[in-house]
Amino acid sequence: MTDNPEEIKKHVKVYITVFAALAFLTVLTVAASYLKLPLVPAILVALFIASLKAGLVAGFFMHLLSEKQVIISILAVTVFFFVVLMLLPALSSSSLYVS
Amino acid sequence: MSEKQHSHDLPFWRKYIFSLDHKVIGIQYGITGLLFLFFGFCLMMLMRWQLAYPGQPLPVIGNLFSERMMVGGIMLPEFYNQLGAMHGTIMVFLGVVPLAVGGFGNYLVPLQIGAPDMAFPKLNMMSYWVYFLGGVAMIASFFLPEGAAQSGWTSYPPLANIAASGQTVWLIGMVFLITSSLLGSINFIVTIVQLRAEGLSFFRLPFFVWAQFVTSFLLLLAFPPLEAAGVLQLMDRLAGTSFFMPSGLVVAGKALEVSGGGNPLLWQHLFWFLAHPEVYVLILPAMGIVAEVFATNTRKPIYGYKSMVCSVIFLGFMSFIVWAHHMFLTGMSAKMSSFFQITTMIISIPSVILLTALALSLWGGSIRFSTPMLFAIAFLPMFGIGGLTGLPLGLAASDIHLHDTYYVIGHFHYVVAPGTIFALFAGVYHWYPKVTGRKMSEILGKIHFFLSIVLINGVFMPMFILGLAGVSRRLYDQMQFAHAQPTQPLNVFMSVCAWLLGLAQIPFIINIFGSLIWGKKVDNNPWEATTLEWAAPSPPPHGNFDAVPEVYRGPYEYSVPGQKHDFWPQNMAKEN
Amino acid sequence: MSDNGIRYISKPHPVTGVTNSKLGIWCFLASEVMLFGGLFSAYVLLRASAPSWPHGSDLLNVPLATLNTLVLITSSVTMVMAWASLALKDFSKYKRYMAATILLALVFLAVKSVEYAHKFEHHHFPSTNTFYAIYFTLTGLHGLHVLGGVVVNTYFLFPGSALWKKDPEQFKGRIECAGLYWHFVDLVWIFLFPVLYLL
Amino acid sequence: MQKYYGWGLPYNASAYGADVDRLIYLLHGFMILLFVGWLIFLVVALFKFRSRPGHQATYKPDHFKAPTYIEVGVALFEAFLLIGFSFPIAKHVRTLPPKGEALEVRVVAEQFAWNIHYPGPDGVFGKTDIQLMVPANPVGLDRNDPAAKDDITVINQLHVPVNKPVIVHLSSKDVIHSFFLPVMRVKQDVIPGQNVPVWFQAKDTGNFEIACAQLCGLGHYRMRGFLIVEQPEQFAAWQAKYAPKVPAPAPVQTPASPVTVAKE
Repeated sequence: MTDNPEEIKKHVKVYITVFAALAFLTVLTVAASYLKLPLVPAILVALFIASLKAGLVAGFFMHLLSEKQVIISILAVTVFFFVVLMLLPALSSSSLYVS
Repeated sequence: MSEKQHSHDLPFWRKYIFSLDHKVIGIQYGITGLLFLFFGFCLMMLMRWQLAYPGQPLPVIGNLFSERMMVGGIMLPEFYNQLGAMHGTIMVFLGVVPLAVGGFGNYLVPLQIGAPDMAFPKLNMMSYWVYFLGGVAMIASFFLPEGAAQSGWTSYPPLANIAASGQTVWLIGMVFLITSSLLGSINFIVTIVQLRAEGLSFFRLPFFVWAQFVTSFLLLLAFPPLEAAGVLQLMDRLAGTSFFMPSGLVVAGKALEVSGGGNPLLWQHLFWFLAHPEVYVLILPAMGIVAEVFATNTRKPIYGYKSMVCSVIFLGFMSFIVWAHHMFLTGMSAKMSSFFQITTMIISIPSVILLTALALSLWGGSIRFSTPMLFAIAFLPMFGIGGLTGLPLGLAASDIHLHDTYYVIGHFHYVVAPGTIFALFAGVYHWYPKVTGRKMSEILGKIHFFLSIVLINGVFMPMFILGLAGVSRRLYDQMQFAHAQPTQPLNVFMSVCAWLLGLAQIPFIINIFGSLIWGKKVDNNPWEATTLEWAAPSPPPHGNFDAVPEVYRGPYEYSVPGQKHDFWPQNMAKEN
Repeated sequence: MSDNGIRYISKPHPVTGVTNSKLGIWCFLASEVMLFGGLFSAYVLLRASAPSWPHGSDLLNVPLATLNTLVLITSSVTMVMAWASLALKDFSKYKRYMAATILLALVFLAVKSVEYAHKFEHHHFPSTNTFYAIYFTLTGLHGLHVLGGVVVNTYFLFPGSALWKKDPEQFKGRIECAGLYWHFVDLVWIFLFPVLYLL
Repeated sequence: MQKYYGWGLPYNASAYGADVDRLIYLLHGFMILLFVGWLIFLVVALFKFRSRPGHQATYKPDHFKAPTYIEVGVALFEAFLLIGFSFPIAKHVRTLPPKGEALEVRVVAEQFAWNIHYPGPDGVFGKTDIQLMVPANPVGLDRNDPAAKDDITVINQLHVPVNKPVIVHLSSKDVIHSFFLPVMRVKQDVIPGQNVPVWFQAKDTGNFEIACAQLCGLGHYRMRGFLIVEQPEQFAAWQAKYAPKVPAPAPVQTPASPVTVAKE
C-alpha cells in the first residue's frame, strides 16, 4: 500500500463515495422488495444488488482491487468450492430424487 | 540476548506446557494423538469381544463397568453403539489427524522449509489446547448418565437428534476439534507460503511439505460446512428447531412435537461434503511420509516428483465433488448417481498415479530394509487393497449390495489402519533420531513390524467375506440374522487377531520409551538424507537454524553422478 | 525480524508482497465464507423442500433491519477511515474512528436484541417453524461474529494501541486485518439482509 | 433345506440379481489380477535392488514405458465397467415396472420392526393418519376410509408371489432405516419424510430375510423380517386368511396421550 499522504487522501474520498453508493443501494433493494415481484425475479434482483454492494465493500474497503496475486488465488480456490457448496441443494432437490 | 539463551530461562510450564515452539507443540500433538489412538484401540478390543462371543460375559474386565454399560459382564446394545461411535470419532478426529497433521506437520514443516518456527506461534499453541479441550469433551461424554454419543461417527439425524445427552457433548467436542484444525491449517498455509528458505522454490519442496500444504487447504475449506451442520444439529437438539426432522415423526408410539419441515439428507450432504476431503486429509500426509522414507532408503530420487505434485493438487480439487458416493442409496436418481460414479472413477486416477510413482521409485535404487522402510514398503500393497476395494463401492450397481456392510468397513480400514497408521509408524521410526537425538532399536522395530503386518491382515481381510455375505455394519449381535450366521466364526478369528495386534504394539511402546535411555546416540544426519531438517542439529534448538539456510537444489538429490557421497543435501553449496 | 526470527511480520514478503498476518486473515475469511456458505446452502435446501415458505417481510420488521444495515455499513466506513488515519500517522483521529466503529457495532447488536425480544414476546421461537429456525441461527451466528469483532476492536482501542509507539507498521497491519474481518462481517450481513428480510 | 447363505454372496433369488453378481465377480477378478501382478513387480524390485556391497543406486534409471500404458489400461477398463455394467444396472434398478403388472406393497419402517401394508384385492391403499398410530394399529390405518376396508397390515411378514415384479413403497415413522433383501440384491435407505419406491422380482420361492442395514438405534441388530416368496395360489390363500374378518368400522380409539402435532 503506497503510504504517501496524497495517495491516502484520494483513497479517503473514494471511501466516502463508496459509502454513499452502499447506502443508496440498500434503500434501492428495500424499495425493490415493495414491488412484490414474483419469487424468481425478486431473488435475481436482490442477489444482483447484494453482489454489487459486496463487490464495492470487497473491492474498495478490503482493497481487493489492488491485492496481491497469492491472496487472489486463495480466494479463487475458495470461490470454486463455495459454488460447489451452493450447488449442493440443487443436487438434492426433489427433481433429482425419486420420491 | 540471542534467542537460544532466552528459551533456557523460561519456567517449566512456559517451556513445555504452554510452549510457543513448534517442536514442543508437535511432540504434544504426537503424544496426545498416540494416547487417543491407543484409547480408540481399546474401545475396539471391547467391541471385538461382543462380536466374537455375543451375549457372553467379559471375564475379568466385565465387572468393572457400571450397570448401564454391562450387566454382569454382558455388554448392552447401548454400550456397544457408544463404543462404535466413539471408536470412529476418536480414531479419526482425535488420533490420526492430530498425529499426521498436528504432530508430524507441526514438527517437520518448519524444519523442512528452513523456517525458525510456524508463522503464528500463539495460534499454534491455541490450536493444540482447543484440540485438547475437544478430546476432554469426548472422553467426558462417557461418564454422562446415558453415556457417550451412540449414533455412529457419522451421527445421522433423526437418530442423532433424538439420542441422549452424549450426542450434544459430542457436537460440542466436534466444534472444538474443527476450530482447532481450522486454526492449524491457517498456520500451515501461511508458513509454507511465506517462510520458505532462500532458493526453496515451490518445486524444490519435499513431497511431505506438498502433502501437508494440500491437506491444509482441505482442512481450511472442507471443515467449516461440517461446523455449520454441527451448529444446525445443536440448534435441533437444544432449541427445538427441526432442520433435520421431517414433519409427522412418531417415535415409540408418540408423535414428536417438532415443527417439522426439515430434511435428514441435509445433514448427510453437509457431513459427507467434509468427510470425503477428510479421508484425503488422513491419507495425504501418510503418502508424504512414505515418499520421504522411500527417497532416503532407496538412495535415489523419487520417480516422477512433478507428476506426484500435480496428482496431489488434482486430488485436492476432486475430493470436493465426490461426496455423494456415500449416499447412492438415499433414493437419488440414476442421473445423479451416474455423475458421482464418474467423479469417483476420475478421483481414483491420481491415487493410482501416486501409488505407481512410489512403487517405481524402488526401481533402480539401493534399498536399505530399515524398520521405517519396512513400514513404508508395507504401506504400498495395503493402501493398494484399500484403494482397489473402493471400486465395487464406487460403482452404484455393486454398491447396492455392498453398501453399509462389512465390505465398507474392510475398505476404509485397509486405507486407514495398514495404510495411514503404518506410514505414521514409519514416520516415528524415521524421525525419532531427529526428535530425541537417539535411534530406536532395529530388533524391536522389526518384531513390531512383522507381528503387526500379519495380524492386521488377519483382522481386516475376513471383513470382505462378511461384506459379500451381506452382513450389515454396526450389528450388536449378527447371530440374529440367518444370512450372517455362517460367517460368525470369522469374527472369532478376527477378534483373536485384534487382541494379539494389541499385544504386538508392546514392542513399539517399549521401543519409544526405552530408546530415550539406551538408544544409540546419533549426529544430525543418521540416515544420510538430503532434506533440510537433517541440516539442523538433533534435537534442534529453539529457532532451529543459526541463520536462514540457503537451498541450491531439489529435495531428493541422491546418487548424483560425480559426487563423493551418495547424498547431496539441499543446503550444501559445493559438492559433497 | 521478531524475537524468535520469524520474518515478514510487519514488512511484506519480497515475492508474495504480503505480510504473514494479512495472508492469515484472508485464509481465515476463506473458511468463514465456507461456514456461512454451509448455512446458506442449508437455507436454500430447506426453502426448496418446504411446501410453503413465509415472506420475510410479513414476519420481520424490514424498516428496522434497513436501519441496521445502514448502521453496519457506516461502521464499515469508520473502520476503513480508522486504518486510513493510521496511514496518515494521525493517532488521535484513529482513536475517534475506532470508537465510532465500536459504538455503531453496539447499536447494531442493540437493534438486534430488540428485534429478538419482540419476537420472543410474540412466542416466535426457533422451534416455531423452519423459517424462524434458520432466521435465528443465521442472524445469531452473525451476531456472535459481530460481538467477536467488538471485543477485538475494543482491545485495539485501549491496551492494543500501545503497540503504536513500539512498532507503528505492525500496529497498522493489525488494524488492517481487524478491518478485513469487520468488512467481511458486514459483507455477510449484506447477503443476509435481502435473503431473510426481503425475499 | 436348500442352503441360501454361506461365505461370499448369498443365494440369488432375484430376476436381475445375476447381472449384479456378474459385475461383482468381474470386479473382484480384475482387482485380484491387478493386485497380484503389481505385487510381483514389488517383490522383484525389492529383491533386485536390495542394497548389497558393490551395488550402486542409479540417479536416473531408464524407465520403461509400461507403467503409463498400464495406468491408461486400468482407467479404460474402469470406464468400460462403469458404462458397460454399472449404468445399465443402475438404470434398470431405478426404473419401476409399469404399475399395472406389479404388486404394490407399503413397508413402514419403525424402530425395530417392518410394518407391511397390503392394498388388498381393491388394489388401493387406505388412508393412514399418524393420530391413529398406536401399537394395535402400527400403520395408522383409518378403517372408516372405504378403500381401507380390505387392506391387510402385518408385521415383519412380507409375502410375495414368485415371478411377479413387486414395488415396495418405503417410508419410516422415526429414524433412517435401510430395507435390505440380501437374496434379492436390493437395499434402499428408508428416509423419514420421504416415500421411496424400490422394486424386485423373485425367480425362486423360499423363506428369505429382510435386514436393516442402517444404524437405527438399540434394536438395529434385531430388526429382522421375513420375505416369503410363494406360488400365486398360496399367496392368494394367505391374503384371504389375513383379510380383515368382519369389516366392522374400527372404533376410532383416542390415542393414549393427547398428542398435538405442532401446526405447520
